[in-house]
Amino acid sequence: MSETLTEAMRLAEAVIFAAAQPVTPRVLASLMPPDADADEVMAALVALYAPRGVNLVQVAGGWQFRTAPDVAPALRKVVELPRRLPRVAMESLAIIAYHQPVTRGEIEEIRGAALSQNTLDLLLENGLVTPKGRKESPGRPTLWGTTPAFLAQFGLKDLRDMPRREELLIDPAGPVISAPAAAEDEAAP
Amino acid sequence: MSETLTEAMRLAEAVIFAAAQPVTPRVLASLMPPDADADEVMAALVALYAPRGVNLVQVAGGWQFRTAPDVAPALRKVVELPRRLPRVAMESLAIIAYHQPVTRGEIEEIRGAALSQNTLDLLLENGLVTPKGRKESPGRPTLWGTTPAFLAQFGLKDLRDMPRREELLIDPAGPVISAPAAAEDEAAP
Amino acid sequence: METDSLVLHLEGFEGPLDLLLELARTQKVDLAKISILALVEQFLAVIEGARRVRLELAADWLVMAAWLTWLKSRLLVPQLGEPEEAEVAVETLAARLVELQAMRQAAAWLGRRPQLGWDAFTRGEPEDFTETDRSKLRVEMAGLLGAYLAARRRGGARQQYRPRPMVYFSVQNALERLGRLLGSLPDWSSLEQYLPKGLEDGVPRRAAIAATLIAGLEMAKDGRLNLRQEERFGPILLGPRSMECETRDE
Repeated sequence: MSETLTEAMRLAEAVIFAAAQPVTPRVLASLMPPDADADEVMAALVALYAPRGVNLVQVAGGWQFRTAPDVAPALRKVVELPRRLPRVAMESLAIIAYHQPVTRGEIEEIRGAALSQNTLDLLLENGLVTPKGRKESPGRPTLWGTTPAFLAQFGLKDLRDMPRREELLIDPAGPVISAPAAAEDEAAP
Repeated sequence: MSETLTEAMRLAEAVIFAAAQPVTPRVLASLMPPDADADEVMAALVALYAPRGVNLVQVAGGWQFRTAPDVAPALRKVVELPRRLPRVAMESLAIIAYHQPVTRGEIEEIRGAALSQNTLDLLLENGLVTPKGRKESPGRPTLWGTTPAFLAQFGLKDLRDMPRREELLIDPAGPVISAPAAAEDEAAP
Repeated sequence: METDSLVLHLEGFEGPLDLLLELARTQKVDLAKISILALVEQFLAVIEGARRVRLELAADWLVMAAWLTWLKSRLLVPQLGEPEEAEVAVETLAARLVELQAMRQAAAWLGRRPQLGWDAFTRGEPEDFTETDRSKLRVEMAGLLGAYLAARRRGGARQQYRPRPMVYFSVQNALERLGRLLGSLPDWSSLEQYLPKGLEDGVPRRAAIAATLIAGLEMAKDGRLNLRQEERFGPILLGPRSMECETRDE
């Protein structure tokens, strides 16, 4: 290998390594000694790096170093960043769990606030709730219930593993107890 | 060369190539095959890249690929260059490096001049210094210290790579300065 | 001319200590062995020269000048005060100059190091193999129960203040509806046919029937329609006013 070729290769690999973008043949040519043959230099470099963990590849009209495809999976690091459900979704999910099968209108009545389609979609996307038929009342609204995935997510064997509502709603000062008996009866699971 | 060594070298070079920061020995060890000798792998890689335009160096507590010193002049023509630090910033940086953790007031006292906000901003922007808690003295002033980026910027393995203060006092250009013994004790880092 | 250059010269320094160090360096001797007295005199001469052209010299220059004047007096006439005082002051000044000199050297040493971005370059386009998996949910039973309680409290609290405000069909609604529908339905239609659609069974429906009946009675009193019931608990029929039948209620 001639000295010119060796020097041209060192320059080319350094500039391709340091550049933030693929290095065009024009930039390479401007750096190389005038008597260097650019094609020869690049071919020699490609061959040099071919067996290595980093390869020299041609992309988007330029040259770039890329991690060898067979090594890349070993470097891949998956960081799990589990999402939290927004409060509205969590409340709606809890109501569905305790009052299923339950209509959207009933959920809204219990929460005392409207239930947006987004929230319902979020619960559906995560497979936590599913339609359970329709209620035989005007408009035949969809009834909602929880799924096996819901049980798995919360580590429950079945729904009876959840604390009973009476155990939860014992706060004598809270207005929950004073909720109209009719509504309570209607929504009982 | 054994197949294990070859594969370990490919993995190590790939991960060091890919990373934006120096790669710590711990990360390297976690990636290598269990039967690979990390020291052997790194020594082989250093030797492999020594004659190339990109070298493997130990810096800021890790391994990093850097362009060879002799190709830098050619690269400066095509790679975007950062701003050089002005003299004031370099002096303040040196004081922080030798006296850390150090307050702004102490830096000003050593330099015998105020430290402008611009200078501090410049050091912070370049990620060379960082707050290191507060001094338990009136006003609880912030203490400053250098960062790993400082080590990387100047190609230092760690702070011990910097010359000892006694070595600094041999000024090739100026007068030979030997500090009075008392002063030496006081200001030793 | 000389004073002008003196001022410019002064502005080239990073404070009084910088100038002192420069003056000390011009003595070309070991900093520990320099004549502090000579140094002080040189400094004061420079300051005096600068003040002649510019009175508003920065405070730190004047503070240093005052301190050095004091030091000079103690050095010249030691009996003015404690002799150790001046010795300590001389040592402190020398130590500060040494320290500044050392830091200058450190800065110069750093400056001579090959610097990233000038003498060495790292990978311009690092690759990131980190993937973020946000597909999983982080939920706990405690959160579910807390949410349920919060929802029930809010829902319950709401019910206390506004007990089902929109559920019942009011007399006012019925008056309006009857007035609108009268004439569009066949003569003697049953009262139930005047009820709005989509009523829930139970209380809401019974309330609507009651409201419509009261509205019907009200309108019959005004002579706008007639009501009829053929038998006890039989259907109540509504008819337009022109009919000869008399109103009979139960």
